[in-house]
Amino acid sequence: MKFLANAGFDLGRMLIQALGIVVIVFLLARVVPGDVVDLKAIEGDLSASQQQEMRTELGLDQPLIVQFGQWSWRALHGDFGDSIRFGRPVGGMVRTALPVTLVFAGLSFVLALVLAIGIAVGAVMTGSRVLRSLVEIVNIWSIALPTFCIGVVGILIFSVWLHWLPVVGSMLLPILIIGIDGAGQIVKPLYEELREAATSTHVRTAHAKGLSPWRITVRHLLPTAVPVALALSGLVLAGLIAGTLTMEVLFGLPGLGSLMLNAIQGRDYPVIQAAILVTAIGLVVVNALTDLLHRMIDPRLSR
Amino acid sequence: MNALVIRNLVIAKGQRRLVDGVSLTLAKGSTLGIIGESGSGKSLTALAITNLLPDGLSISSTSTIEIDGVALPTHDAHAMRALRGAKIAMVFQDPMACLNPFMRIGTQIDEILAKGVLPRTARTTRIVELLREVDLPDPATLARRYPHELSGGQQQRVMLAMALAGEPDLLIADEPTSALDASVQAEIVALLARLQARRQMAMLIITHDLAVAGALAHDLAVMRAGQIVETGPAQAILNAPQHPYTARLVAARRTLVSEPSDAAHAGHLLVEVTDVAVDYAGRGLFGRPFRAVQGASLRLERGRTLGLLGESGSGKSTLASAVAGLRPIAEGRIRLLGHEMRPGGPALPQALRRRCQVVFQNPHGALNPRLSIARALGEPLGLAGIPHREHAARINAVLRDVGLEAEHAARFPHQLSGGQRQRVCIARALLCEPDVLVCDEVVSALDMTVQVQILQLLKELQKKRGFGMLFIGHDIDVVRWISDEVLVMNKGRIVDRCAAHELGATASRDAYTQRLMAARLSPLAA
Amino acid sequence: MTLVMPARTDGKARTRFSVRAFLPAAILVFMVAVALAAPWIAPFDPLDQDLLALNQPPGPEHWLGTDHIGRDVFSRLVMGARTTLLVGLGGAFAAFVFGAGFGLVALSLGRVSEAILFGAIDLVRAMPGVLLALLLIVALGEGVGPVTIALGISFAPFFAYVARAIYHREAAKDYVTAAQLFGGDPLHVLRVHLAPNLIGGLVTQAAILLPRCIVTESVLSFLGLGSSPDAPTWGRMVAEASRYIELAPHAILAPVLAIVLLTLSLSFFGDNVRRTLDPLREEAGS
Amino acid sequence: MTIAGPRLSRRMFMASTAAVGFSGLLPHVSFAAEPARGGVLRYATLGLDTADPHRHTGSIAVQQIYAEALTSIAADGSVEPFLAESFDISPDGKTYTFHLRDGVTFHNGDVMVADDVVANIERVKSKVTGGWLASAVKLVDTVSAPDARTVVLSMHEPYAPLANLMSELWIISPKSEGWNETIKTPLGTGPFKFGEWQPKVKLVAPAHTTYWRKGMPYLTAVEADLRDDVDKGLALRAGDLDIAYIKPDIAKQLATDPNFKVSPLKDAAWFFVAFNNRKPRKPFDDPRVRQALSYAIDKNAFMKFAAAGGGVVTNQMVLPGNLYFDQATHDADAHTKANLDKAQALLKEAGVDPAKETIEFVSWQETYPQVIVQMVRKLGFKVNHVALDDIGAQKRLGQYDWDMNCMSSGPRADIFLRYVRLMSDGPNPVLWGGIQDPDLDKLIKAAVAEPALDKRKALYLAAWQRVMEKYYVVVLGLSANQIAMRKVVQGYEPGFTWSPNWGSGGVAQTWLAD
Repeated sequence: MKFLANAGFDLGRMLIQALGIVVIVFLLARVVPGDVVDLKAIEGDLSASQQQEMRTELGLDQPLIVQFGQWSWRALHGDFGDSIRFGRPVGGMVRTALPVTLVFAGLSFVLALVLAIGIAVGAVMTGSRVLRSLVEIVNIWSIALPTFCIGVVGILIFSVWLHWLPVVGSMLLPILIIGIDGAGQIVKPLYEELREAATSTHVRTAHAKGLSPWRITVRHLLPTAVPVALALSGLVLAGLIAGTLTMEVLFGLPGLGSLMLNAIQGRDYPVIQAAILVTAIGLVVVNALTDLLHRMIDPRLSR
Repeated sequence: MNALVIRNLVIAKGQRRLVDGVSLTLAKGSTLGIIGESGSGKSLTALAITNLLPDGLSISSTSTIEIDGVALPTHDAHAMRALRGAKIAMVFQDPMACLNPFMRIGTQIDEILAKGVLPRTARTTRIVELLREVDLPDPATLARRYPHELSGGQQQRVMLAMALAGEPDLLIADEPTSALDASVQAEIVALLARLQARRQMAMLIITHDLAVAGALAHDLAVMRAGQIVETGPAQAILNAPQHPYTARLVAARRTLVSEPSDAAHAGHLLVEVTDVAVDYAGRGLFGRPFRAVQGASLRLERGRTLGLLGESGSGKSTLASAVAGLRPIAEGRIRLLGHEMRPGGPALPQALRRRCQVVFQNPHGALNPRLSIARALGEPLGLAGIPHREHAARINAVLRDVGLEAEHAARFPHQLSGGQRQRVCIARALLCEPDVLVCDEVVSALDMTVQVQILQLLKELQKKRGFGMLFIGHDIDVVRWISDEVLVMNKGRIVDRCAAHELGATASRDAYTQRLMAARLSPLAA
Repeated sequence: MTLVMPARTDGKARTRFSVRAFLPAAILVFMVAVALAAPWIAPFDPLDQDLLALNQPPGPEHWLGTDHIGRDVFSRLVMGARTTLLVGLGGAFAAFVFGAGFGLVALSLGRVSEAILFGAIDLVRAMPGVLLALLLIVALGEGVGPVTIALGISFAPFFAYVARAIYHREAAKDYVTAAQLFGGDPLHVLRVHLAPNLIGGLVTQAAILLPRCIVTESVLSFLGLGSSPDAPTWGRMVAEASRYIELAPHAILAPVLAIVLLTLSLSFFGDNVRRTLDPLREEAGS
Repeated sequence: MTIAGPRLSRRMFMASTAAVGFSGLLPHVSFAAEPARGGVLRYATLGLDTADPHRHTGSIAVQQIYAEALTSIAADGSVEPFLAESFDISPDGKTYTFHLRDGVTFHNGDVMVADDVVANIERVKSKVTGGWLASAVKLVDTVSAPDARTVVLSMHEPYAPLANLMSELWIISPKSEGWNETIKTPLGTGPFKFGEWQPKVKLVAPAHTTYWRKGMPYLTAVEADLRDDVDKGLALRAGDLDIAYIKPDIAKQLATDPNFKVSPLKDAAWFFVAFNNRKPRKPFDDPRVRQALSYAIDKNAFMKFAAAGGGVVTNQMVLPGNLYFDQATHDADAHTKANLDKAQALLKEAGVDPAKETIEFVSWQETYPQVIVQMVRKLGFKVNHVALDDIGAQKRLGQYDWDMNCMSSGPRADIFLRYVRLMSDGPNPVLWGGIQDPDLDKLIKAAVAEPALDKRKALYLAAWQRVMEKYYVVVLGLSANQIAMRKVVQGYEPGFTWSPNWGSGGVAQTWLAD
């Protein structure tokens, strides 16, 4: 019961957070100078009165609070309205973009965790110099090298020179890039945590029991690192959103990130809001899941 | 035939020798105790036997360790693993930290059984048998529990069951009772003795506690600074120590169990606590508050010491911090130096606060590592508005009072020993000229010889300065020795109160007090 | 196969410590010096275009070649050190001020305000960082100032968290309780006991975030929203040159190497700062 | 005057293609080979903003695939019949009669009749608020359909650009979904249907099987790539695209690659510097200062950079060879080279110390404005260069708190669409600094109303002379936008505008060799 109450409380807190994000973005998007009508005026040659007419038509001249009220009321009913830039239903645009990002982000996330855990565990288990250097290299790699930079080099080598992969639409390269980048962000703290855990008393006990190193790693060392790994995976997730954005732009992946970026550039408020809402809910769900996982793995929390 | 022979064991960290030429012999079926204070190298010696020394420590190539007459295969990891958990088993100090919190008890024991040839069903039966052997109730259910669902004593029993699972010839127990409450300690010691006798194992007991060593060991080795200073039959050493260091250890213990001097005369009333309750805020937003202390009443007069005796979680420290005005009370009232504190009432005025000082258990955490001793001692002076030019003189004076030198003022906390640090803490409290001194487990983290010195210092200072002292502790001997009157706390309530010399297992006392007294291991009292 | 790390002898550790301590600091000092003396070092005006020599490879005249509009890469790298360090340091400093300031105010006002204000910080933290910076820059306009502020706000939560962690860790210490017993008010506690720990933690955090600020600036430039278009920053150089990587690999390689060097130095420097500012660590080693 | 289009037979098609001749670059198509059928053409130039062709406000480079108009612009910029097989203009220039082509069907199978065309013109007139077309159609008095294949427009006043502008009044079936509000799925007459659209991602357009040009289209579909952040040059080289719009420097690189063919749009984009003409700040209101700034600019160097070695340096808005190009004016250009001495002298004369002036310089986030900024700095001015995204620049320029900009503007269906921006009440004049000059307005209006080409040309030229005299806008030169194709693409040659489909060329006739 207490478990459920805690989970419910956390979920509520995270939902409030998601709502907060949506409100902030709603306001911030409108603080940004210019609106979609300005954009349409550039190539569309709209006179001043035509522009005014269009603003009224799109409801952009109403007070913010009214706009927000209307938008949230409809959003609550699952209606995100039409894109004011393209005149398409926003729901459909998000629906087509979402799977791309989900697959991309999901696979990158898994790759990041597998790589980071693999390298960190390997380095701690074997104490191998190569693997320990790998921890440092991957770490510096992710700090110092912007992903778009690696992406450009990757395109040049694998698409243009070697013709192995298409430039547009292929997910393999971006997943690799973001996966390695994500791994780099967590591999060092993970490694340090594991090394710390390797000297902990219960791991020493496991040694005293004469268990094999493999069993000690899997059953005694790894569970200890679970809370840290989960906390760190939140970090990866946050980085993932930035990473997917640049990768989607660079590789022309029609995902949420490029949808959002285009919408910001085009002041397409309904699309910005819907995309942010979906992202925020996604973050909430993933956070809730990691929390749940943590509670499930650690018996001390499951009461 | 010897179960264990160690010859010229040298363990070094770089150039520094932490264990320096230790040689030991443990006969089959007998128990050897290694006693010594912190830093004596006794635990390292034990770890060396299982080849589990921490990073950066190395065993000299001239050292030999033989188990059953066979040299330890230190360079063959596989052979070492086969030995560990089977021929050699080990039990450590803190069972909570030693058990894997993510695994069920049964699974953790099964890890050792699985190394053998037993089929799964037979192993399940064996786990239950082992748990029964260490006197755990309802072993079948217990095997499915997680470590955090067990009490400290139960956890240590599980550790023992795990050690026995490999049918060891040699059991190494490193401070097996130190992390446990007094009442549990005796049970575990008794269990260890019984198991050793029943299985006729060779047992190596590492401990700082002479009482534990006396209760378990047939032979004793006394270690100091990496070397063995004295060996021999246990009773001989404890009754007639030869080496001066051993003699000091024994004398320290004797001091504590000796009858305390006469109770001091009561001065005027400093503290009066009436029916006080203290709450802890609940966890989370909807958590219910937890009542740590309930219906506590006490009186402390000038020049007297009130002992507050209890096990961990009994609420004794909480009550003390409420008296010092550090924690609000939920019910009742506290009268401190004429000022009355009530639930929801105003906090203690700053001027009064200075007159009631607290000395904490861990002198390490009580001193800011970034501040030199002079600056740490200057803090209360500066806050009292004493001009800076007078600080040096006052600091030197108080350092002398607590038995330190003026040169200590320039040092940093980490450059001092534990005992010296505690003296600094006392000095710092004294600089506030307190009327009430709350001592919260002030000697628990210290070695026995140092404990006695600190206790004697406190008593001396009290005689000179006349403050009232509230002394919190879990060690019956310590509390009894220093106090004029003792209150026994259990589960947030004061269950018993009496003059210190009346504290004994007499029938007139409360049942809980009797249990505490009965569990006391005091082979030296005789 | 063992789980323990190979032993490091004391002597070896000492020599490694000194190289580790000296080299990063030397590189950082060098970079700052270059940034300060940039106008005297740069052989060309970093904005000067030689439209007849686009994407020239390194040579005797242009030591590191020219970029896609014929500007001298070496001069841009040298002058870029200024803006880069300014944006990086400025961003980290703004984050420090916003984060630590906001965090400490929240902490000092009590439990309820802590919960509420840190809720707000969590909110900023939960926002996708680049997206937040993006919106902020679009809102504030481009240029070094807005980018710095945007970076500051996006990274502020890290400092707030560090401040909170240290605050709670220290507030639970017995010496803080003791200081209260001596009659010390919260300001005294902050000054004498909290501040040294806070500064150590925050400086370390700043060393970690500095390269991230620089890289984030380059990502923003790549997305078309960096600092001012002709003030060279390393990040912007990377972003601009990325389109011409095939024609002029030197134009991207130079700033990337500069960033990597800076990052490496900072990360080692940060480690050293943490080591020196933490006496407990020293003690544990002794 | 009657302009009649050929009923396209196969032979006629070849003749008309050959007649284009303007660029000198004929498609490398061996017409001996029968066009292969099938295949999907991956096409990437500009984006698509709306599914409602009448309401387009952005670039128009995609919708011609599925929507067609009565007229279209031939590769040489002249108007040619399209869905109308011919049209007449009355001698007073006020009445236009369009004769519709037989056998044109919408994507839903309906045959296009005159009433459909009338409905489209009425819709634009009454429902559409934005766009240059809207203001032109406002001049239309009546539209009528005397019979099923004739449409008659009568105007208030003569309006010469109408025939050209009609090439962007797309004829859509009134049965299209959303006709009364915003069209969601347009049913046009184009060679490909409006299939699945993902804004900023792609438009998939499957072939229209009953297209009016017999036997066409050859392709089974066109997939328009609408992403604007992807590096199209790399995508082309990696084989992800068949036809793509690329930057001049990439074009230069690809031109030497035997796997690609690079070809320009036949109308060019023009680069210019404009001053703030609506609220000019001292001293930049002084023509001498503007002249001095113009002398600081090395047009040759600029165009060499902006067009990567291609491009034309001139002082007019159109390329040499265009109907409206004037050679004498071109020859008299005083600003082909920088003349810093003269510039300094002019500044001195105007009493301006450049070191004390800061020029507020606005541009898009492009590289070429930086070149101009550097040139201006050479003169001693301080320059505060603000590079903004589309909206930011639009907003900033509209505030008229700047001094100078450097911009470019793309191909247009008619010269009038360039001049209209220079008028006091012109649509979106901010890029050109919001000129307010009644005399200039008069000249342009007169040109618009003049049906006779020679007189019209003279009037436009007079207007342009005035612009140059006043230093409102200084043209730097023109550079054609480059289109690169993979060698397998056959039968495609870029046209005059961004349109991928017009009477004598485009995707309907395109096929893939393998």
